[in-house]
Amino acid sequence: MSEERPRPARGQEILRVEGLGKRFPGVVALDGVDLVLRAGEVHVLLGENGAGKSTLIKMLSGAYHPDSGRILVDGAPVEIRSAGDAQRLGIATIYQEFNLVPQLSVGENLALGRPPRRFGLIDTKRMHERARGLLARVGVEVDPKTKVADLGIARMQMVEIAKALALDARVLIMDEPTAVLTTSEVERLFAIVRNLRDQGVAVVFITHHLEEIAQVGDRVTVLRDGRSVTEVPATTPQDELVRLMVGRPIDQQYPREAAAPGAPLLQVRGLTRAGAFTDVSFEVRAGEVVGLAGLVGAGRTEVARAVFGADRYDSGEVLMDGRPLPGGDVHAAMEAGLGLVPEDRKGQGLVLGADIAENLGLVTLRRATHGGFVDRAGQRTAAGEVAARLGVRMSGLGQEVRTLSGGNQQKIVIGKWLLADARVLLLDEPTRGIDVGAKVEIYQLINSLTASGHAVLMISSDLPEILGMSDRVLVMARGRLVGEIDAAGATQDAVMGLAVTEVEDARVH
Amino acid sequence: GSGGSSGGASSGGSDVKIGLSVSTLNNPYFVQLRTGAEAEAKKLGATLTVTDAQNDASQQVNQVQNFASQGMKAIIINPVDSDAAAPAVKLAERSSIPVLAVDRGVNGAQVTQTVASDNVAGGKLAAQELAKQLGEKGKVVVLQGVAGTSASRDRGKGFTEGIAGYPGIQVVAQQPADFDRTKGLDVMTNLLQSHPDVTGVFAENDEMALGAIKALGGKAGTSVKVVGFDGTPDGLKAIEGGTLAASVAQQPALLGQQAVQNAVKAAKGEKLPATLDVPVKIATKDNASEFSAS
Amino acid sequence: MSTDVLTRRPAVRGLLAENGPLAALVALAVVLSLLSGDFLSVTNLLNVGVQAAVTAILAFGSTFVIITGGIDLSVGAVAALSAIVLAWTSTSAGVPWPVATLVALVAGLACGLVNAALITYGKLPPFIATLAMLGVARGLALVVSQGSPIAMPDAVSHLGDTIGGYLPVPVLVMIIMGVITAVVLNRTYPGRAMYAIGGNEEAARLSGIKVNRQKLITYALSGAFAATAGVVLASRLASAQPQAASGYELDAIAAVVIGGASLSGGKGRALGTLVGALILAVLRNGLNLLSVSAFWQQVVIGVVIALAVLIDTLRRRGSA
Amino acid sequence: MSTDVLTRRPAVRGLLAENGPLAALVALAVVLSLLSGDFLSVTNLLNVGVQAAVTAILAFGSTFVIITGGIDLSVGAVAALSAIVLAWTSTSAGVPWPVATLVALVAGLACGLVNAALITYGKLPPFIATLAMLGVARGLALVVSQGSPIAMPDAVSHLGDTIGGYLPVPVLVMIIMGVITAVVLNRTYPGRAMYAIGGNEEAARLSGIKVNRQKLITYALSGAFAATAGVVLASRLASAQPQAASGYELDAIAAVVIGGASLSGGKGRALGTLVGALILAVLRNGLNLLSVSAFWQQVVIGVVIALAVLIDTLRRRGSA
Ligand SMILES: Nc1ncnc2c1ncn2[C@@H]1O[C@H](COP(=O)(O)OP(=O)(O)OP(=O)(O)O)[C@@H](O)[C@H]1O
Ligand SMILES: Nc1ncnc2c1ncn2[C@@H]1O[C@H](COP(=O)(O)OP(=O)(O)OP(=O)(O)O)[C@@H](O)[C@H]1O
Ligand SMILES: [Mg+2]
Ligand SMILES: [Mg+2]
Repeated sequence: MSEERPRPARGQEILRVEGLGKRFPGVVALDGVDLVLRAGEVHVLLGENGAGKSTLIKMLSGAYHPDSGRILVDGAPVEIRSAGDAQRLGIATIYQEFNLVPQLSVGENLALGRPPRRFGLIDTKRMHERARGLLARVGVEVDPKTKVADLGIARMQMVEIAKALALDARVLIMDEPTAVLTTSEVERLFAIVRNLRDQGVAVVFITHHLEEIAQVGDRVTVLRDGRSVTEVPATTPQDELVRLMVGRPIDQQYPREAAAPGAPLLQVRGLTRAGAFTDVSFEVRAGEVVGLAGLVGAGRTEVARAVFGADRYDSGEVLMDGRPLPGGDVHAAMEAGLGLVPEDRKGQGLVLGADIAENLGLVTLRRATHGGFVDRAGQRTAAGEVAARLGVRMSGLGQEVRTLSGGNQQKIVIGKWLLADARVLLLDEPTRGIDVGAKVEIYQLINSLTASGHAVLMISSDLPEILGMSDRVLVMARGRLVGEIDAAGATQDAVMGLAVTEVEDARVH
Repeated sequence: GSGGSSGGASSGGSDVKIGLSVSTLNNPYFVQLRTGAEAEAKKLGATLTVTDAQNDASQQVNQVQNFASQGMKAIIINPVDSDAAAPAVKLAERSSIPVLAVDRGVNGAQVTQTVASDNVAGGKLAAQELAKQLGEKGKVVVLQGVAGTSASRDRGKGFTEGIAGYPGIQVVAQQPADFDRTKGLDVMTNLLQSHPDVTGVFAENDEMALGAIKALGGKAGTSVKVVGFDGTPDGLKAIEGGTLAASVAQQPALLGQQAVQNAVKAAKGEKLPATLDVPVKIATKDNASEFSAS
Repeated sequence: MSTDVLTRRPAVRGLLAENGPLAALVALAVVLSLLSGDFLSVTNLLNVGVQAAVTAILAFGSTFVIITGGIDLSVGAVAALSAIVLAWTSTSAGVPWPVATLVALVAGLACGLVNAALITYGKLPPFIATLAMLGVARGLALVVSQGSPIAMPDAVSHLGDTIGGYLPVPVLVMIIMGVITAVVLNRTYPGRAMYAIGGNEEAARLSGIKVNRQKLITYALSGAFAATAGVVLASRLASAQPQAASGYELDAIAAVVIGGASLSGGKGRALGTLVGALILAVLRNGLNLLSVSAFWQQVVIGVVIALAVLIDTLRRRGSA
Repeated sequence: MSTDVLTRRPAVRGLLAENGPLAALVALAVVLSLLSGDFLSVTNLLNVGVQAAVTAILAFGSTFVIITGGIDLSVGAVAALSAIVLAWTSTSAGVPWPVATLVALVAGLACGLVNAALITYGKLPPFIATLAMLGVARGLALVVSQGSPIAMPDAVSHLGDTIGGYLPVPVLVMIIMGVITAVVLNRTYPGRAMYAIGGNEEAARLSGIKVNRQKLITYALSGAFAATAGVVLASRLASAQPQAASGYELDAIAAVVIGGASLSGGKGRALGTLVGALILAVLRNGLNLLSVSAFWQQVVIGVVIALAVLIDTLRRRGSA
């Protein structure tokens, strides 16, 4: 990009972590981690779910305090006890979990903690002006006065990125920023990251999308079981990275075994809700995996929620086994055999304060009730089995879900629906934040579901995943279904072509 | 008095609007006061509006303020607190509406008339009666009303002063039970643990006395004498039943009746004496029936 | 001294360590028994039980509500209304007392259902809905009773007695209601649903739980428990009072929160609530035994409540 | 009738549509003015203002706390304590009244700081911390005053008067405190931090907001506002009473919630709170004017509060 700009001290060490350790009740999250960050480099952290990536960066950002080891900035040991300390040291962080205040405007969120002031009073005008600049930099068109609660999850992520940029930090930490973004936003983000790197910023980048590593990274530190096992260049082949991370190679990333589709299970006809989606019709047959692709804001989530009865719709109908479902009735949809893994795991998928067993048993609670009493022992056994099947990294079934790593939380959301044995499972971004090894596990579960005559509708912003796992791909744009592609003929370009053509005049770039 | 009205008291109240702000209706005593007042108003043909200040002095000021803007011809105030009622009275004065105080006086402002019986005197009377029934010796506990209310203050003060005259009687505990029957029961139960040898109880109202009697069970009226205050219907029944030794009867219905009668007079411009003393009487088994009749 | 006992009996220590509020209760009891020789007698402890009963029963009902993330300010007023309904129907209306008791319970339940309807269908904040119900129930109690106490039928008054000369009926009722609460919360569908709703209402809904229906059950239970508390209260006094149980809602909520529940929902246990109610009762009992002056009592109660919960949170932080 | 006015004046309509509580207040006022000829007089409306003042000032303070997701049950007791402190220092201790007033405000502020310390460093739930403070402050008020009202110094009592024979000082104070609240909430760093903390405390912390310090400010403000309310109350009555403002905490919270705030935090506005307090005052005033019987008043108040908020939520749902 900006080739002629001077690159201040590229390669100079900015931050060093030595032997960092952190334990939580029942878990050793980090057990001796070393890490070196250099100016003008993008440093990728790689590791399975629960390996300790987020814990590590939270100690750099002042959210946690390490039990052992030390952190050096510019060669001098530092204590980072609060977010303020981190900010003063020039460290900015984008967390894996959303850290915006939903009730406040985008502008205020961007200025959170340091709003511009005049005569001691907050200068709203300047605050919004600044916000507009930042938003333009990350390329989202949002009015700074919009409430964050009214944004979709992807645009929230872009706001988070803008918020971190606002700090003008020397060290920028990004914990799975691409998990909720679609290809075009990811491109945009990479451009920003490269630009920052060229200005001498040290970037820490966490991702489970291995192909992103070579695209944006310079160096990779691999974490395993709370330890840093090695540091390798980002050009290392993916297979090798997988082996370093998981401890074993993975032969096939998308092990889809398609079978001949059976009778239609789910039929959606002319589903419409003003302002969200228009005249959406499709069907899902027994044994099928149908992919639903589209840009952020295309309305995929809205359609899935409406089908499941989580939201109402204006017109159209939803049929299971040829029988119409009442609108806006989750319970009826479930009874008919539908299930939904929502995209927002914290907000809609999990009871964060409850334990793993409790969360896994939520959907099957009614079924486990006999004569008014819940068979909790039986529920626990079943929960234990699913947790093992999904390889959930936990201290026990009694661990509070709040304290699980992001990927493991996602496994719980999927797990509770696996227990429910839904015949048509609507998966909204199911593998968001899940490591490569566990992804394969989930794909195999999808295979076994369809093999037993169940069906899956999979919404995903991860195009390779859509292409690799779907038998058919539906594409949405601006709330309409704009095309259907057979698995055989589906390419990234074909899907993107459909997703974008209709959107020229739309709100999304 | 030269009210100018031709008729006697029975017909002279027609078309007179009177407001009565009662301190609280969460207490049978004041409910009786209201009943007496309403009966009298009906008899005189006056329109009586009763409000409940819920033991909140500032709500009472609000209510008097509202009475004034409603164009009441006379206002009867049953102060939540004697001091705090002054602004209310001054407020009515400004609109030249006569104000009568009932049951409690008003400090710091001039009311047209105070219709009251004296709580301090009542407390003394209770002390004398309890001493008499105990043979001037023994151990006594006091159940106090809501701390900081004038009723609790004055009755307690009167009792303390009165009981001081009997060196043979020792007050072994004073505990708040908030004028509440349940709390009277609980507090008395607890005090019996630490003072199993009490022979007398003074409760600052009948509700607490009835709670204490529950706690005392068979002891009430035999080995322990309980004296209450107010002479409520339930209290008088207990006196007749022998469990309550005595109650300082203030004749609330009579207070209400007198207040309305005089308020109607005041509304017509009659001059009234500054105080109208409704005597406190001690109700015991011998005379309880007289009180129940009224 | 007490530490010795604790070290020697790990089971007890485990129980106390897991139950912060219980530890606070034990500490309070130890202090009181040192300060007052009268505290640690069987009679006095049973007294404490009786005195805790009404608050505890109200608090059990509130536990359901608080677990769902709601609040019920109407419990005291509903208790009073139910007691008045019982006394009035069985005396003035001449209905036999078992029927009258049933009517009273139904009245409480109905109040709870109205609360729930306002909250679910009317989308009122629970604070407002139940505050409104507080006024309505208290007002109706006054209207029905004409502001005066109504004597309870004798049969019902025996509820205030003891069984076998020892076990006071209020304590028995408290224990039964406590067991019901524990079973409902731990073993039944509505109970588990309450935790889910309080933890994350949207997640509960998307997991197929009929949130509105479960809230109806929750508030109805709270109403029925309040009615039970009202009957116990009135039977203790042999008289139903329109102003009874004023302000008990704060005591009930305090008991639930002292017992470890969170007003933001998703947490709470029957045993914790019982301990919370007992802490309040022990405290008041102890202050009476020690003859603390009226003015200072409120100060001491405030300080001890803060300390009890403080010990609990500090202990938890220490072990974390 | 009122619809005509509304359709013709879009600005007014916009204001009402955006402010559900305001619409409810206007509706209430319209109904009352139809029912009672006395309602719509200047004097009566000023009376309503005066009668709302104390609740409103307490509620402004509570608005800060509720926006952060907390609750302050101690405001009534702190108001009483501050008034007693003012009266006692200026009479018994002979301190000049401006200094005494300052001491009273500092006392309120100190209570708020203790609340905040218990909540932040002691990790007590706000409900418990402020309930404890309720007891302590009320108890101290009784101890200092020995349970008797203390006459206020004359100079301070004039605060209860009117300026220029028209504008009552309590109304003026209420307006000033309201403006302060609005400015703090909308335009200052602590105000915006309150919203952030109530909306997502973790996000606020990770954005560099010193959450504990901001909570100290929040509860200190609530305490200072309570002290102000106490001074206004005592000056109206010309006497400081240890039992004053009992139970006002629920009124204050109700005003805030009627005004559109949420007890789970992140929402709330000064204007809404003012309207909430006015609704309560108008309601009580109207019921007095209409001579509704005392027993029914509580019922009617309950029903109208529920209706007022119900209209607001239904309207919002309709437009959504
Ligand atoms: N507050 C906590 N209490 C208890 N355990 C915790 C806490 N926070 C993290 N852990 C545990 O520490 C381990 C590391 O978690 P961490 O979030 O760092 O993983 P991660 O590498 O970021 O995983 P993912 O890729 O899934 O995000 C996990 O086992 C997790 O359960
Ligand atoms: N660029 C945008 N401008 C304005 N509103 C948008 C934009 N993007 C999304 N939205 C709003 O947010 C909602 C997001 O839709 P939804 O989340 O259903 O989309 P999606 O296709 O599921 O996308 P994703 O799941 O990838 O976020 C849309 O209904 C729209 O109202
Ligand atoms: Mg992570
Ligand atoms: Mg989506």
